[in-house]
Formats: sequence, C-alpha cells, structure tokens
Amino acid sequence: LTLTACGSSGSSGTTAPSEGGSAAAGGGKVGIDFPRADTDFWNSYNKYVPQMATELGIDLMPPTNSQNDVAKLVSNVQALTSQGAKAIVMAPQDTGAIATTLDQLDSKKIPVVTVDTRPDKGKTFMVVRADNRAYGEKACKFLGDQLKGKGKVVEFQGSLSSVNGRDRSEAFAECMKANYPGITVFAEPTEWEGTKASAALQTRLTQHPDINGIYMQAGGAFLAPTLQLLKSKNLIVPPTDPKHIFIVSNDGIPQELKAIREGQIDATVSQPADTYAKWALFYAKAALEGKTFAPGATDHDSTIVDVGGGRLEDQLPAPLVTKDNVDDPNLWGNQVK
Amino acid sequence: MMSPSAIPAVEARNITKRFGATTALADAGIVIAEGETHALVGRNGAGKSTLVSILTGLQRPDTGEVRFAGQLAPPLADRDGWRRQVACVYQKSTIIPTLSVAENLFLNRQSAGGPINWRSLRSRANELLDQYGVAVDAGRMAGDLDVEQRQLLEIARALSFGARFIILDEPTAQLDGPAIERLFDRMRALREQGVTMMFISHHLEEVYRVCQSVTVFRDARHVLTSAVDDLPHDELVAAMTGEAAAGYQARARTTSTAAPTVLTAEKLTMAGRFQEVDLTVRAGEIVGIAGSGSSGKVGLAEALVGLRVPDSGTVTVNGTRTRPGDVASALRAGLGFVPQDRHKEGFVPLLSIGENATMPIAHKLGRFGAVSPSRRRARAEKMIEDLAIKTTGPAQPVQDLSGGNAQKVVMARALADDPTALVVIDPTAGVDVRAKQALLGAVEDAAERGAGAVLVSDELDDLRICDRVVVMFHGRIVKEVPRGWADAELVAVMEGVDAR
Amino acid sequence: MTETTVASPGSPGGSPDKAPPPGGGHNGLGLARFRDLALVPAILVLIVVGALIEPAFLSADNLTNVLQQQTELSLLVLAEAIILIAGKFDLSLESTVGLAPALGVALVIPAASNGLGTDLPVALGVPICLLIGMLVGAFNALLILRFKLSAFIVTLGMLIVLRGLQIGFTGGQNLFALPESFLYLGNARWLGLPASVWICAVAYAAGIVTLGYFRHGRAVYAIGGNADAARAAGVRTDRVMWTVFVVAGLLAALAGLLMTGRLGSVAAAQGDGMIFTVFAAAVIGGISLDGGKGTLFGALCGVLVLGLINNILTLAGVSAQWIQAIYGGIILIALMLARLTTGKAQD
Amino acid sequence: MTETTVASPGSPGGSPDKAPPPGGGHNGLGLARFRDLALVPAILVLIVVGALIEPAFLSADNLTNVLQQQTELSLLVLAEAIILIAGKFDLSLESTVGLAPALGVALVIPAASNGLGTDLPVALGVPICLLIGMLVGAFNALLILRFKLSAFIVTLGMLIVLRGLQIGFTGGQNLFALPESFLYLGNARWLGLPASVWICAVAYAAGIVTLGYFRHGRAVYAIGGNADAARAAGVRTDRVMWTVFVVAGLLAALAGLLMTGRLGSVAAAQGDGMIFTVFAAAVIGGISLDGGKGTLFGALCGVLVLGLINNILTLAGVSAQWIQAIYGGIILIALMLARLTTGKAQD
Ligand SMILES: Nc1ncnc2c1ncn2[C@@H]1O[C@H](COP(=O)(O)OP(=O)(O)OP(=O)(O)O)[C@@H](O)[C@H]1O
Ligand SMILES: Nc1ncnc2c1ncn2[C@@H]1O[C@H](COP(=O)(O)OP(=O)(O)OP(=O)(O)O)[C@@H](O)[C@H]1O
Ligand SMILES: [Mg+2]
Ligand SMILES: [Mg+2]
Repeated sequence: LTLTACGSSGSSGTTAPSEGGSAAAGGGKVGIDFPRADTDFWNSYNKYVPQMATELGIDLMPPTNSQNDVAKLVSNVQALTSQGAKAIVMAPQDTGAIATTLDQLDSKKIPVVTVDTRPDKGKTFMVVRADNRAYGEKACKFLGDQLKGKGKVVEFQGSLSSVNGRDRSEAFAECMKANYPGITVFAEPTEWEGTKASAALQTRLTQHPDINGIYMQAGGAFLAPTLQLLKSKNLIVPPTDPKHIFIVSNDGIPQELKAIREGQIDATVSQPADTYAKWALFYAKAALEGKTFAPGATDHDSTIVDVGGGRLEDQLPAPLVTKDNVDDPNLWGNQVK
Repeated sequence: MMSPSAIPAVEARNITKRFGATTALADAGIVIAEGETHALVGRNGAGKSTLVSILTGLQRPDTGEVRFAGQLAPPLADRDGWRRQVACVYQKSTIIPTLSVAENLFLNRQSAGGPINWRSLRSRANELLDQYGVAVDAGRMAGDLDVEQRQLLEIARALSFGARFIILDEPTAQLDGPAIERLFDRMRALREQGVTMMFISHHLEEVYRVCQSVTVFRDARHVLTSAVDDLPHDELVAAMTGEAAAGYQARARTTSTAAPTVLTAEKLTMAGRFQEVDLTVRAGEIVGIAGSGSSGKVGLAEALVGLRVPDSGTVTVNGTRTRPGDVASALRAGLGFVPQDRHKEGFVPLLSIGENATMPIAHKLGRFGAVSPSRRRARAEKMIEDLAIKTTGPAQPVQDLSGGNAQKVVMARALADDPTALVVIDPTAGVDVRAKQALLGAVEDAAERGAGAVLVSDELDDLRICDRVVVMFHGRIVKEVPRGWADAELVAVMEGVDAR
Repeated sequence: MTETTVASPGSPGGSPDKAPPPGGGHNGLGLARFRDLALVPAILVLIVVGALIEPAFLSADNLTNVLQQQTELSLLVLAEAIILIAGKFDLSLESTVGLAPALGVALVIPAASNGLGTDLPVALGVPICLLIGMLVGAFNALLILRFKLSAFIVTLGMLIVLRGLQIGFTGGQNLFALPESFLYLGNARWLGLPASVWICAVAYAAGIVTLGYFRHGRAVYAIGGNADAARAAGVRTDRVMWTVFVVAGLLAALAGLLMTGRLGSVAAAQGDGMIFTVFAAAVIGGISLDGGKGTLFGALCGVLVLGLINNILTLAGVSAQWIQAIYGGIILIALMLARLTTGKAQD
Repeated sequence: MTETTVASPGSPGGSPDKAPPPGGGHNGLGLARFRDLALVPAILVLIVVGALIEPAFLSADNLTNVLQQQTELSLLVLAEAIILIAGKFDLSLESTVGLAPALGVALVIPAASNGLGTDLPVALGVPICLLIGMLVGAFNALLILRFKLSAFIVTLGMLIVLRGLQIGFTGGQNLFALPESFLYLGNARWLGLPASVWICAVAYAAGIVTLGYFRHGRAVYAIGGNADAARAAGVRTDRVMWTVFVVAGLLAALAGLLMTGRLGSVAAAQGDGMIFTVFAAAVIGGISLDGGKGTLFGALCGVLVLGLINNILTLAGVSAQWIQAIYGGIILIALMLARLTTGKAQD
C-alpha cells in the first residue's frame, strides 16, 4: 500500500485566479477521482473537494475512488466520461500507466487536471502539485543543520515504485551527499508500511545505538510506530539532551503538528490538502470556461512552470513546519476537526 | 504346469522391492503360461499388490526383471508400451471421481485423434456397460457411484482394452453373488479367446472355480506354484499360512430371550432405500442382514449407526435413543461399527494405526482431554496382536498398510470401546483367510462378552456365525432365517425367489 | 482444502452446450451444466441493477469498457483456472504480467530511456516478452515437477523474485518509451471491438474447446482429479503439466502485453496484487482449489461478475469511504445466490 | 491442491520416494519429526550468515528484536496453521488484525478523537477487541459450516468486507488516541523479554501440546486428514471446526492488539497484505494446504526463517532496488535446502 501523502503549500487560500474572474458556472459537469480513502492526507483532500466545489459553484459529479490502483483509475475515468463528465480531476499515483487514458481524453477534448503527481506522458490542462523533490531537500537541510553535518540518519523510504517516494528519496540522497558528507544515511525500504519501518528502525538502533536523526517520508504511516518504538527505548528526550534524535517528517497531519508541539518530533513538511482541492477544481472550471494560463508567478504564492512541451504545472508551496510556526492556523493540519 | 519348451506369457524373476524398512517382495517371482488363468494368493501384506504394480509398470523393482512373452518389459516411462502388454484392475481405486463414468471408461482414449464426440462416447460407454451387465448410466459422475459400481466400472474398463494379459487384484471383494457370477462368465469367455489372466482373491473357492494354476506368496516370498487341481484346499491354506488350518467353525451359542435388548430399530424408513424396518438385537446375539444388491441392507446399517439420517423411525442403543445422523451419540451409547467403505469412513490415512484405532476411546486415554501416548501405544499394541495386523508398529501410518491390514485397523477401531452393540458391514472384504477368522472371531468374542451384533454381508461364510439372518428385499425385511440354513435356501430368499 | 467435497462439474461436458441428457434420471451432465450456469442469475441481477442505477450502464460504450477492462484479468484467470484444474497452483502469474513486458521493452529500447542498453531489434520486443512468460512457466514447472517442490511455495517465491527483478533492473521506474509494437494490441480495435476483447474471446474459445473436447485437455482434468489414476491410464502427466505451466506463463505475458498497451507504459508495480482477484474470480466461477473440477466458462462468468460489480459501484458513485465494504458484501451475496441456485455445497 | 498425492490409489506405490527411515524400524513418528526439523538447517545457515555479515546480529538485543518483530505474524501463522491442518482456509485473518482493535478502540474513545461516540467504559476496550475477533471467526464458521459455502471465497469476501468496514467507520483515518490498555501488551517487558514474546511462546506451547497430546487437538488432524472417517469415529467435527475458527479469530485479534500496542496507533491498513506472508510461513514450515499434515513447531520455524531473512537483509543494508529479488531468492533456496535435508517431495 502506498501512503503517499504529498503536495505542497501550506498557506491557505489566497484566492483570486491568475487571470480572469469567476464567470457563471457554465461549462458542464466535472468528474473527479480520489486516489484513495485510507490515509489521513487524502481523506482531508476528499473532504475539501465537495466543500470547494460548492464555493466555486461547480457541477461536481459523485467522486469515484481508484483505491490506489491505476487499472481502477482508468476504468473510473471511462465511467465518468460515459456519464458525461466534461472535465476530469485525478491524482494518478502511477504516473506512467495513465498516458493512454490521457490521450483518449484529449481526443475527446476533455481537459484534465492532475493533482499531486505529474504524468510522465500525455496532455494535461494543469498539474497541481508540490515539488516532492523539495520535500526531500527540505528534510535533508533541516537534519543536516540540526546535526551540524555529522551523525547517522535513518530514512524511511516510501515504495520505489511510487514516483513521489522516489523523488523524495533521490533528492534527500543527493542533498545529503552534496552538503553533508559527514552524515551516514541508512535508507530503509518500507513499502509505506509502518510495521516494516518499525522493524527496520529497531534493528538499526540495535546495530547503531548512536543514530541521531530520522527522516520519514510519510508521517501518516510512520509517525506512531516511530514514536512508540522510541518511547519504549526511552529515546524521546528534549533537543538539548545529547541522546535526542532529530526527526523530520512529511505530510503535516494533525498528529505530526501535535508531536511537534510536544517536542516529540522536530519538523514536518506540510502538504496542502485544501489548496490541492481548491486549485484543482479552480483549474478544471477555468478549462471549461475556455481560459488559458501562462508560466509565471500566481497570486497565491505559487509559480506556474512549463515542465516541457507546453505542459503547465502550478507548484504550490509546501512549508517546513517547526516548533516556531506549528500553530499557524493556515496549516491544513490545524484545520482538521 | 506349462511345458518346458513354451515361452511363458508373463515372467517375473527375482523381484525384490522394499518400502523403507518393509520388504514387500523378497526375491519373489511368478511365471504365467500363455492362456491360463493363474491365481496369486497369500495373506494380507504378502506382497501381491506390490507384484501387480511391478507387473503393470507402475513401480520399478529394486532388483529383478519382468518379461512378456520372452521380451524384456518396456521402460517405466513408456506407459503405452506397458498398456499394450497388460490391463489391470487395481486393488485401490483408479476411478477419477470428478469425471463421468463414460470418460473414466475411455480415459486417455476418448477419441482416435480429433475432437471428442461426447454423444458417441457415451453411447459406446453405455454399450460397454450393458455388455458387462453394469447398470450405471455412463453420464453420471463417477464420484457419485457406490463402491460396488465403481468396482464394476474398473473391471469393465480393464476388460475392454483387448489386452492379451489381464490382472485382476481382488476384483470380487466388493461384489455380490450375481455380479461375481457375471464376472466369472466373462473371465471364462476371455480365456476361451486365449487371454491370459492373473487373479487375486482371498476367496479360495473362487480360485478353484476359475483358475488353472496357483502361486502362493508368504511373507514377501514365493512359496509354491502348482496346478489348482493338484492342490487341495487344506494344503493351499497351509502354504499361505505356514501351518495346517481348518476352516472357520462358527461357535455354538445360546441367547436367552431374557437377555436385554441392546439395539432396536423401530419403523426406520429412508425414502428409496428401506421402509418400515423393525429390528431387535439382544445381548449375546449376532443378527445377520442379508440381501442382494440394492436391497437396502447397507443403507439400513448406516442409518443404525448414524452415518445416514433416516426420514422417520427411531434407533435405540442400550435404552438410549440416538440422535438421527449423529454418530457420536451412538458411539457414546455403547455402539461400535465397521463402515462399508473403509477408504471413505474407515480411517485417516496420514495418521498412525494407534491413533486411528483408538480414536473413539481417546477420551479414556488420559485425564482432562489429554491423550497419553504411552497408553495409546499400549492399547494399540494389544489390538495389533489381537487382530494380527501386519505392521512395523503402532506408529505406522495406515496409508502404508496393505488392504486387508487396513481393514483390520477399522475393526480394531470398532472394538476399541468394548461395545455392547456392534454393527459390522462387510467386515471381511479383502481380508485373507486367517484374518477373516480373526475378524469373525472378534465379532463372536464380542457376542460372548455380552454384546449384540449386527452383521451385514453377502458372504454366506460370514453369515454362518449369526444366530439368525434377516433377509431384505427391495428395502423391506422379507424373512428371518434361524441358524442352520442351507446355502441354497438363503440365496433363494435373497434373490426374491422364495419371498413367502 | 478438502472441504465438504461433493461431486460436481468438470464432467464430460467441459462446455455447457451438450446434447440433452439421456431421458430423465439423475444425470451428471445436467448437474455440471447447472453448476456452470450458477453465476448467470447473479450476472442478470447485476445487469438489471446496473441499468436501474444508471441508464449509461447499458450503452454499448460502457459495456465495451467493462469487457476491455477485464481482458487482462480474464487471461490470467484462464491461465490460473487451467493450472487449478490440473491440481496445482501458480501465484507468480501476477509478477509475469509486469516482468515479461518490462524485460521485453527494456531489452529493445535505448539505455537513455531506461533500457538495459542491449538495444536488440525492436521487432524482437514482443516475441521476447512472450518468450519470457513461457520461460517463467517452464522454470516453475522444473522446480515443481522435477525437484518436487510444493507448487504453492515455489510460485510464491517466484512471485517475489520476479517482481524484485523487475524493480531491480528498472530501479522502480516506469518504462514509458514504448515501441509501437507494444502499444498495438492494447489499443487497436478490430471490427468495432477492442482487439484485446477479441484476443480474449479467442483464447477462451480455444481453452474451452481444448479442455472440453480434446484428449490432452481432458488429461488436465484427469490429473487434477487423481494424478496416479491418470498415470495408470497412460496419461503422460509430467508432459501435460509442463505444457500447462508454459501455456499459463505465455497467457500471463500476453495479459501483460495487453495491459502495457492499454495503459501506455510498464509500471514497476504492473499486475501487483492481481493474483488475489484472479483466485477470487476463478473460485467464484466454480473452479475448485482441490483440482479436477470447474470449467473455463464458469471462470469467465466469475470474471464478468467482478467486472460488473466494479463498474456498477463506479457508476453509482458509492462513497469512497464505504465502497470496499459494499464490494465485499456484494461478493458474499453473489456467492450465496450461486449456492442457492445450484443447491450444492461448495468447495 | 492435490499435489504429489500421497494417500493414493493406482498402486501400492502412491508415494514412490519414501525417505529411508531413521535407523532401524520404519517409523511414522520419526519421519514426522524429521519433517518438523526440515527448516533447522536453513535456520542455522541463516544464523551463521547473519553473524558473518554483522557481529551485532548475535547480540541479545538484536535476537530479541527479531523475536518481537515476528510476534504478530507468528500468532497469525498459528491461527492459520490450525485451520489449514483442519483442512480449511482463512484469508480474513489479516483484516481482523485491523478491524478488531480499531473497533475496540473506536467504541471506547470519545467521538472527538475519531471514536464512534459510544464512549463505552475504557476497561471494556480490550475484551471487546478480542470478542470481535471471536465473532468474526464464528461468522466465518457459520457461513462455511452451516451454509456450506467454500471457505476460500467466504473468507476472501470477509477479508474485503472487514477491511471495508474498518475504512468505513474510521473514514480511513488512523486512530491515534489509544487508551493505555491497548498499548500495554505491545510494549511491556516481562522478565527482560517483551511481553508479546512471552504471549507468543505460551500460545505456541499451548497449541503444540493441545494439537499433539489432546483429544480435541488430534481431532483437528483427523478432520483435516479425512473428515468422514473422523465423524465415523465419533469426532464431533462441526463442533471442533467451530472452535478452530473462533480460536483463530481470537488469535488474530490478539495479534492485532499486540501490533496496535507496538506501533502506537491503529492504521486503516493495519494487517493489510499480511495473509500472504502468513501462508508463506505456514507452508514453508511444512503445513500442507491439503489438510491433516504439518506441525505447529514447523510453522514456527517458518516464521523464524522469514524473520531472520528480513533482519539480515536490513543489517546488511541491501539496496532497496534489489532487496525484493534477493528476499525471494533466499526463500527459494531455503526451500530447496529443506527439500534436500528431508529428501521428501513436498505438498
Ligand atoms: N507405499 C508403501 N509404503 C510402505 N509400505 C508399503 C507400501 N506399499 C505396500 N507396503 C507394504 O508392503 C507390504 C506388501 O503390501 P501389498 O499391498 O503388496 O500386500 P498384499 O499382498 O496385496 O495384501 P492384501 O491382500 O492385504 O492386499 C505390506 O507390508 C505393506 O504394508
Ligand atoms: N447415495 C445414494 N443416494 C440415493 N440412493 C442410493 C444411494 N446409494 C445407494 N442408493 C440406492 O439405495 C438402494 C439401497 O442401497 P444399499 O446400498 O442400501 O443396498 P445394498 O443392499 O447395500 O446393496 P449392495 O449390496 O448393492 O451394496 C439402492 O437402490 C441404491 O441404488
Ligand atoms: Mg493387495
Ligand atoms: Mg452394498
């Protein structure tokens, strides 16, 4: 299972589109596929979608759920189009296997907005995502600075076959190598499974009791197992203690924020479930209204970049959350009830 | 015996075959002359079936060689080569339960080459079955057949090959009188056509009826080969058992009418199998139930012990009314039984003799539900000794036993709890003369100890130990015959000729 | 696995369209036909429900989609069904679905697009892909038949090894620089229907005819029913089993090829988790895990039932939160329906 | 499933390659014991390899880790092994691992922490969790024994339904706000060893003694080996099977409880995908899918083998890219080793 929680931005909705105002909700029905419903992050996203659709006045079809399975995604999209969707929002967790579907949608003149991932191939109207490489880099920089360039770090990798996991792993590894050669990194393959991470950390701590940093690529999956294990080893101590293990996470779920407040972990990269939902729907609507966009800064703290071949990507910011800014009410994790 | 110049049709020499510590055949052999019907006899576990599997190319002997008409047998991998030489009815079923009767008959030769024509295959099969007097629809699933029908199917299939040499390993063990007669007619006709046959049976009178010569195995070794006519019955038994022995003598017994009833059936009815059957068995009494095929006797016995659920009527064991279809309650009321199909209901093949035999008394072999292995072993060793089971010990899995010895384990299980009511169905099917005596003796012993027994069988020999025999015909009890009947009399009743 | 065994299908009528049973009487063939059709009521119910929920359900487009989406699954089910009928097991099929096309592609594309750098002629790609499927099948057969290892564990090990190899040599990357030949079958339409649907139909027809009407096909049933008896009857059991495994590998590679074409890339996880669904479809379709029982037609019905359930749940827009519970519940109900309509214990 | 048939017809030589018996008498017990020990060489090899790769491997700490990390798996394997020996199947255990603690927790925590709002007394949480496991087992038994549905499909359906229910009522959220009682067993240490290791040891000891030396335990073997014969010998097969399913459900819930405590939360996907590993361990440990064969000690060895392999791969720091291929390869090799040392065909 792939607990990919990813995205970017953290600041909430700066409204106002980069061009053109609202206009009447013409256009037609928007179909949306949820990638999964069994992680906190995507559940928040799933909750924001209908809310934002109402705000934007969009005629949203009942969302489908592809349960992290690209074959299901493909059949869901086919079902949505046969039910009359005029624009599609999706979050393909497998970025290669969606190419043909995108071509088919293109031939039917149905614009597609993808959230969280950028398809390897095929036409999209807009990609709304945070830069996953930036997650890895931010985590690397944070750990490197806290550890002052030396020490031992355990990294819970996601699944190699997930692009987000791979991006984070690669960026983390490159940054470590380039900037902090004094830090030894133990990359643990976990397939996004908490049990695997827990076992790997336990084994590694036995082998190297002096481990002093942990990077987990998904707080939703790894936070509780890690804390539980460290608790049982009495390793949850304030940063001033030499035994302190610096922990940086990705996701920004409420439990991570709580853990930061309580000093159990040190930082996380928050992904913007709300702005994902908001801007994805916004662009879907804009596409139906015939609007177009160009690369450049937007009015909501992000940049639209051309990632090649005229494909546009709105790169939402993903802030690093530490003790200093953990109470920012704009973080999506602070808005979840 | 054959003339020295003639080349024998089949020849196996110096065959040795071991299974682990068991030596199934030790330097044994057989020579069968062209066109004769040759009997192979021996006690359970003597190695007969092992020789069969070697003669049909299913197993490789450790040493020794097999020749057909002077030619060395084909290599093991060449199944077609073997099948051209020999057809066989194996002792263990080779019917594939998930396929139809027709397909089982023509397995691997359903068509000449092209696609299979199921309609014609079925009609060919029906013809073949008619020819052998087997009343089974070729379209049925073989798994739905009963033991006897399956046996007939095996025989029909083996005979249908047109092979010049046919092996029949205990073909009659599961058959009733008329079916055996039909088989013998068939065998005689084949012999007239010059077909060579090897015939295995524990019914020595059958050997005298259809065979010309006989080979005796004892303890994995060849003992003698002789013309049947030159070998009187007693000598044959002596050769098999290694000692002189007389036929089984039923013991005299008197049951008082005051003896308590141990087993009663009242108005027992099961649609299509038996109707309104009343039966009372007293302590110390053995009641036989006879009847020709499909008379309902087995169904009745199975309903008595709880293997089948009757539609109406009651069964009472030692004053306790048993729950229909609940074997455990019958056993707890003091019943022991031997089922007809030992492979299906008789034993768990992977488990040891000890465990199989003591399964119904497991609760008595220790406290708090524990089973003491040493007490189990002790009980099992006694059973092995009592019934003369040929085995390496109580820990041997039942699946490694020869057919007759497995049957004895089933008997041991039935007797394990010193039952006061005993129901045995075809107890001597496939067991050798001595074992038969042991098994019948065990039933009589139980009766002497005060048990009442029901013995279901087609074997007139078995029925002789009964104090009275009730005869069933078309699902009803038509007559009760007291001890001292004559064969012809009983058979007449069974066949419905004399249903006064 | 030996559950309340009951005699059943498999019967001479591998296929349902047989001559009428000889007048009256308890007839195995009749029962077999029943068993075969056990899922038909469930399918009808699903179609009615689908039409009621969403008119678009009955559109030719949607029905074609349902069929096309099930093609890869149905090829795998075909492969697994044959192996199960022969009394064995193959879990590794799902990995072959990924590995065979991945290796086929990687051997022919340039290293720059994540190829292996061998740069074999592109025309060899598809044949290599199919060949790899057969080799995997042959390797399974070797371990199971020659070394007498348990089919379950061998293929479980292979499941992991093959997937691991694919992740290993692709580094977990999707391959998307596909040669045209890999895309063709998954996308082409012949006579108005997707090519993959035709391929599937032909494969099933061939399977049904072979297993129903040819000696070697019947041998598969015989081996599954009682391998010793089959051997005694002169069936070359080993040779038949080798063929079965190799054909299954080939079918799995073909399924992988179709999936590659349909999705336009080879994902590192292609086929991952499918084997569960494959077993579900086969067993719901009446294939027994004990071997010797079941028909390919039944298995195909099993695939259709699952496909229809999926499609209807999607069309109905069931909430993401409860979709799985509802899906499982419907499978259980379909089962009971099948049980009620045939009145037979299952195994 | 009927592989290399053993109890077989066709010939007295159903099993052609019997191992030479341990010195002297052909002895069933001896053979069984051999089979039991089949994995011991593999375990020894792994230990030697582990020690060579990394001295820390042999530290008491690390070995304790290996044990603790396997506790949940081993409880599931225990449950599955008993069911397999009895000749049935249970795929739904992995969902019970998630559902039972999730429901237990959700019923006692306040709605604000994602509870169901029932706010039952916290003390009831753990008993409820275990009770749920037993209820799931009983429901499986009901469908399989009373309605005579196929165990494979019933539990496959239940696998999906139970997971779906968990996702449904938690909305896919992990439950973090756990009462202390749920954390205790997964974290406590008794006499220097993790409590979960003791629990496991006791469960296995009880299982081994019961299956080896108690009437009801032997009945499980008898039912798996030949249910008809067991019934004919007076074994109340249905009652035994009910007990087996309920106990298995209980063990799965217990495993879920331990996992919840160890990981400090109930993930929506807790237990997801474990059933594969469960089967792998059981079958590698010599449990036959045909029923009636195998021992719990063997199954435990299977768990240990998998645990050691995992631990060594982690210690060795094998690259993520190749770890799966290597893992699968080692499993295959361990298998062959087991085959060589016992000289028996597997099934
Ligand atoms: N596969 C086997 N494994 C172990 N022992 C075997 C096997 N097959 C046969 N035996 C042993 O070999 C001996 C000879 O068995 P065989 O079946 O040939 O006897 P038989 O003469 O046919 O007896 P019966 O009259 O009871 O059928 C027996 O002691 C039996 O236990
Ligand atoms: N499983 C069954 N279901 C329904 N009817 C059966 C079944 N088995 C047997 N019968 C029928 O029940 C009737 C009585 O069978 P039963 O086996 O009790 O007779 P039997 O006296 O033992 O005959 P045989 O000597 O041929 O075994 C027969 O007509 C038989 O065809
Ligand atoms: Mg014999
Ligand atoms: Mg009978």
